[in-house]
Amino acid sequence: MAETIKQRRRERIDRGVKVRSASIYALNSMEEISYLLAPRLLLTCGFLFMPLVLSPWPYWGRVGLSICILALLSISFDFLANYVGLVSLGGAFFYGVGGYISAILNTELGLPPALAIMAATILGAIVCTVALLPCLPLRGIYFAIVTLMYPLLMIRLIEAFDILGGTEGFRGIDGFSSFWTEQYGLILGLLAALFALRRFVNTDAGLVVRAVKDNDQSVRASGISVTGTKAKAVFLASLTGCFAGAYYIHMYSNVGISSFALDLSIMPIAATIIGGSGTLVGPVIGAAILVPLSELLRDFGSLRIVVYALVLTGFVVFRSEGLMNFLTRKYQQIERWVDIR
Amino acid sequence: MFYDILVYGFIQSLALVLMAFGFSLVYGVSRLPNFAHGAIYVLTGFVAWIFFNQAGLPYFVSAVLAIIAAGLLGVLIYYLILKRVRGMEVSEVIATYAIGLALLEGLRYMGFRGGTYTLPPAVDGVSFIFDVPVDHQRIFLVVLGFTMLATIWLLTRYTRIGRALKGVAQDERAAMMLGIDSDVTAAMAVALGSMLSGVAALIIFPLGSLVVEEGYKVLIYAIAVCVVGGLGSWAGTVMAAFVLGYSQYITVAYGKPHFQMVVMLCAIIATLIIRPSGFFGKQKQLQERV
Amino acid sequence: MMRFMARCLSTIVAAVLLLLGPGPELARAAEPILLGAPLSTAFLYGWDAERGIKLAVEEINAAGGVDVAGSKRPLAVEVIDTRDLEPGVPVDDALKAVERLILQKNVDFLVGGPVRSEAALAVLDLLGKHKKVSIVTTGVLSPAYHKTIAENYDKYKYAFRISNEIVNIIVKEMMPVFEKFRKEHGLERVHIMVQDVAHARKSGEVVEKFLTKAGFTVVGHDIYPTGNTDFAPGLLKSRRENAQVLFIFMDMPETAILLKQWRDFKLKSLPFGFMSAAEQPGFWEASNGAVEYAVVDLVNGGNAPSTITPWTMKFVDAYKAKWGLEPEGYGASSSYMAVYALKDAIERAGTLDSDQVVAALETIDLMGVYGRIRFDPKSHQVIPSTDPNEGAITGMIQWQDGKRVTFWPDAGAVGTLKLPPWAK
Amino acid sequence: MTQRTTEPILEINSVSMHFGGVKALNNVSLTVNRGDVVGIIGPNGSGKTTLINCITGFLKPTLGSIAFHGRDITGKKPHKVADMGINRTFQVMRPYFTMPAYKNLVIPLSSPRAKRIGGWRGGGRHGDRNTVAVDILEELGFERDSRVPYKLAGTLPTGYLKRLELGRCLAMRPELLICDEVFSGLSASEISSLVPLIEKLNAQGITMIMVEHRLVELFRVANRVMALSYGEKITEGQPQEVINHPKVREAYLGSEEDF
Repeated sequence: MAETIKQRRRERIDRGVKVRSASIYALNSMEEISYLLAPRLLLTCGFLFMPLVLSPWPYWGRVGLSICILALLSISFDFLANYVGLVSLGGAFFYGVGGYISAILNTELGLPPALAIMAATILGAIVCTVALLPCLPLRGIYFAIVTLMYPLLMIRLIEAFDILGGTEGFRGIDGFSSFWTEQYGLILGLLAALFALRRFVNTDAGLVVRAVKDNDQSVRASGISVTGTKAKAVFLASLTGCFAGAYYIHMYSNVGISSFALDLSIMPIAATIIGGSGTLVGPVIGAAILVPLSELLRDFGSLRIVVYALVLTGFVVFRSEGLMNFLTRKYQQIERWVDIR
Repeated sequence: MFYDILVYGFIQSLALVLMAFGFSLVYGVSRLPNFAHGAIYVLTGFVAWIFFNQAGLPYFVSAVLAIIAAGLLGVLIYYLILKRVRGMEVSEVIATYAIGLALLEGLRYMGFRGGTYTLPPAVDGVSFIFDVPVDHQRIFLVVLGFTMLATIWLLTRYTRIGRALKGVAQDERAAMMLGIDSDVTAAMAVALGSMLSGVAALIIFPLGSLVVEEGYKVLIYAIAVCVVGGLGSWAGTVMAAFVLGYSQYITVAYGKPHFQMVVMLCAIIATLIIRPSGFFGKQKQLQERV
Repeated sequence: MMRFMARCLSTIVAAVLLLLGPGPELARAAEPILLGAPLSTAFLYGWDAERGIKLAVEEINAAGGVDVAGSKRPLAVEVIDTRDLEPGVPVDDALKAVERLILQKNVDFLVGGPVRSEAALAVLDLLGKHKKVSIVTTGVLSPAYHKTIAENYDKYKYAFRISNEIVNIIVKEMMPVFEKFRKEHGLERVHIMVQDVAHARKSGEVVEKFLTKAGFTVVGHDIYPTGNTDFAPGLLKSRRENAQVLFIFMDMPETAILLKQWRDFKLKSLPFGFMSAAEQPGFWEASNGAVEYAVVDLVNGGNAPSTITPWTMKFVDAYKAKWGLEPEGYGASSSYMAVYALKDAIERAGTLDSDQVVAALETIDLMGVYGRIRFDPKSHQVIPSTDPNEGAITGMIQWQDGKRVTFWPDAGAVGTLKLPPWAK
Repeated sequence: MTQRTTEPILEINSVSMHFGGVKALNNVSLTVNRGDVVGIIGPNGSGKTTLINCITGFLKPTLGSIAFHGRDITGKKPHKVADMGINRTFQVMRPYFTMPAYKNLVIPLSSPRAKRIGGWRGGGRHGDRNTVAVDILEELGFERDSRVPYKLAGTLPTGYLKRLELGRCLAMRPELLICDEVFSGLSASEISSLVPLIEKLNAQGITMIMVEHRLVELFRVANRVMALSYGEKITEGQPQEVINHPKVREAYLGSEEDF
């Protein structure tokens, strides 16, 4: 016979501890409990201790907050894109709407920041959901294009009709009472949003949302309104996005048309793709990488954007699973090469 | 006022045809949304500027070289990026948009900024049409716009390459069975689209000056024209360009200059909501919207 | 796979190290006084200000530095790109840039921008919060700036502006030039074209009000969004209405396109106003001479050769010697002067303490490149005048045969006003 | 068999559906009574699936009207129609490929209808739905103790997917169940295990419309049959009458080996 070509394939097998901890008996052993809890604790504690660690370096404290803001926007993008199947290129829309509403509530009605942020989160989410309602039947690239245009149109409308403070926006918005309130308000908001959404996607209602992405015809045939389901999902995503926008404007005491800027739509996508799509935690990791990187590059002007655009392209094309999926695989599975006979 | 709008609306419409046709061609042939379109447009302008001013080549030669460079860039973008994500529409959009962003901001980083870079017009002088002053570069634009449309029409009708492109556009799977390599045609489409946007840049830039921001604007204009005309429909692209070109001029004449962009953005959103297949495209409604 | 992970890990470690690197700094005795310059460096107003600042710093250091209560300390500059003049770029970026200068680079004073009025106004809160003295030198023409300072003096007293502001420019400087046009050449019909940003819109309104009051006819008033590239509709309108002066107020590079279209159409009108693109000496070549006859306001004297004070030509020559070309436009002379003003204030205060430097700046009286530099103690606005012995004066140039000719005010004039031959 | 009634549950009144110039359905009428099992037969392209799409709201008929329990449902949204109790399977199976089989049923079990009516053994309550889903699957022949109900739907063979489609409808507690070619693509043994299931469902009081090519199996369960050809209704009646109708023979001649 001709010489056999030696072929190998890669085999992936779940780690024992992963299999054991998947069942209820996990609670019997310290090893399994820590296997399950360690990553979660690492993330939570990491964020909770961040302000304490960074407090001697006020600038990096601010960068920490920027990470949280971007993480919120990215979670919102990831949820819509990978759980509902709506790829929104207009994350800035949520952000800007939240920001403007909070600014108006604070400067015109005199609501204190905490209250204004909460009200703006909810009101903003309602506004965003209503605004996006007519686009919800669109799919794929069509939805992507239409959402890309929303924030751009907002900028142009504000300019053209000189509404909402025109190009200047609103100034003199109240800030937070202290460094710690500012830090922990946002961090707790981020953790709440993250764990709430992770929980939601595993409930039955979350299952319906994911089913829409998988196969919307069957959802329809099951007597569930697809548009209604999508609207609910958009509401949840815009809650997250509006919160980020509302919080941010109180950090810097001003809001303007730049709250709808394109950067704010693109950065979350980059963070999500780098961090790992469809994981909700991945975007947070992506944000924690992208923001410091972008700050280190700030001295180089627009090179910063070149770098993140190239990193984004690289990840989309060559490593589309992102870091989180990669790490999860490493954590849960062992890999080995097997000869094929 | 009436003649102003008539003449300049016409010119604007053809400028839109030029800006959008490359985008439309690529999408029409290979269903690839090339969001780096605007960046290629701007880049061609700067490349021509470098050949002309730094390398000291004659303007015509620089222009031809720049257009070829645009074509090569298109091929490169296809083989390095688009080929690997083909079929995943959203990845295509994100990857090409990011590359465009990198190109544009890279140009800015390299120091190509401000209004100090200009390309010389191919023809100088002013004529009066209906007592409206029109510079000859604009007339050139109109002539070239029509020539380009005619060339493309002839190309797709009478040459092998053109027929292959058209075949792939109509039914990719059938074309593949007939032995047409879909990768090669797609790469050619992207290259041709990039060259068309390069041609547009070299005609339109001399009307003003080279600015990086133009890249973002051209992309939105191209998307607007293609969406209103029906993505991938070539005849639709031309008709939509005229509708949008005139509405831009009318709204600006009776309103504010801001409306140039507002009209485009509203057109995109309204079209996608009301009739995602475009107002001049073929009936494909069931595919996009269920 | 492992290699990839190792690479990731090493990147993360490197990032963490970098993150922890710049720690809180200890007392610095003989260390340089650090000036932070938040500028939109991709634009004329940014890079020209940067050159002005660096030139002044170099001169001061060469002369021994700044005398702080007996000890000589040199100056150092930290420039950061704010990107605020780019269309559609977040004001946030400017805010973050300034924040980075203050918190991370630990600069002692801020000189320069942000350039866009909207961004500069947004930064006021940061200055108050961190008690950093800032002298705005370029861009920021909006009257809202010094009014905001005057209204909330305690909160915003750390901010100064050493360049002229728009209402004063129009009322005290542009109106006389309009009168000059009318008296010398009979130009009365004005078409206003401004950019859609705070200071330009405001100036459009103010100019229309004062022109109408003075008996001029305003035949059109267009507002263009930042980044607009097609001015044909507006220009055609002005042609129909037989406009004789195009009043232009724009700080975007696309203004070059406007001038080009004006020239291509051979319009019988004289472009006049504030056009960033047309300030640079290199613009003649870039526009193939399309800019000829345009009348441009350089806001502060000394941004083109003129003879305002003895220091003016000295500055222009020093600039030329260092950077190889004439000062290019708005931002050069004022940024240069701001560094000297700071030096003067620090030396008189004898300390770097913000509140004492503010007090010293409020009482400054310095004969500078473009006249006498004094700040209004309430609004922290440099006091303008048409007489260099009274206050800071402006510079108006007309492009004539490839040169920028200062023709107004008389104190600095080196030439006279001309009309394009086709306009007669 | 069950108590067949003469109480009409679904009335289709001269429905036509045109796509551009093509008449996919032309003036088709049909009445389905409670407890019926109505078969719809016809060669490929005769408009069977189009008719189903019209009934279930996926298409809006060009002309004519459809009434369910006397209420007009013409052009209602698909999910509204499904909510009223008309549930369908798809000819091209559409499970949620990325979910385990039983989770496929949790989705219809979370629908407003299932919540309102209460599912099988109280499936309306949260937390119970997973169990209920497995119960339904067991009834459909997914062995409870095997791992089959927990496998990803994407990995299941066709026979199971067809049952999964049925299960998705059953979870809705349908009044009228429309099966679009549930037998096609199945082996003879698989079909013979499905037939009793359908009889059982009918016995539980579910009215059914079955679109089928497999006439032999269809005639075992159907009590009335309608034949379509080129969008026209040829005839309607007892299975034997229909099969012997000359036009039906003509329409099928050479086109269906099953016959």
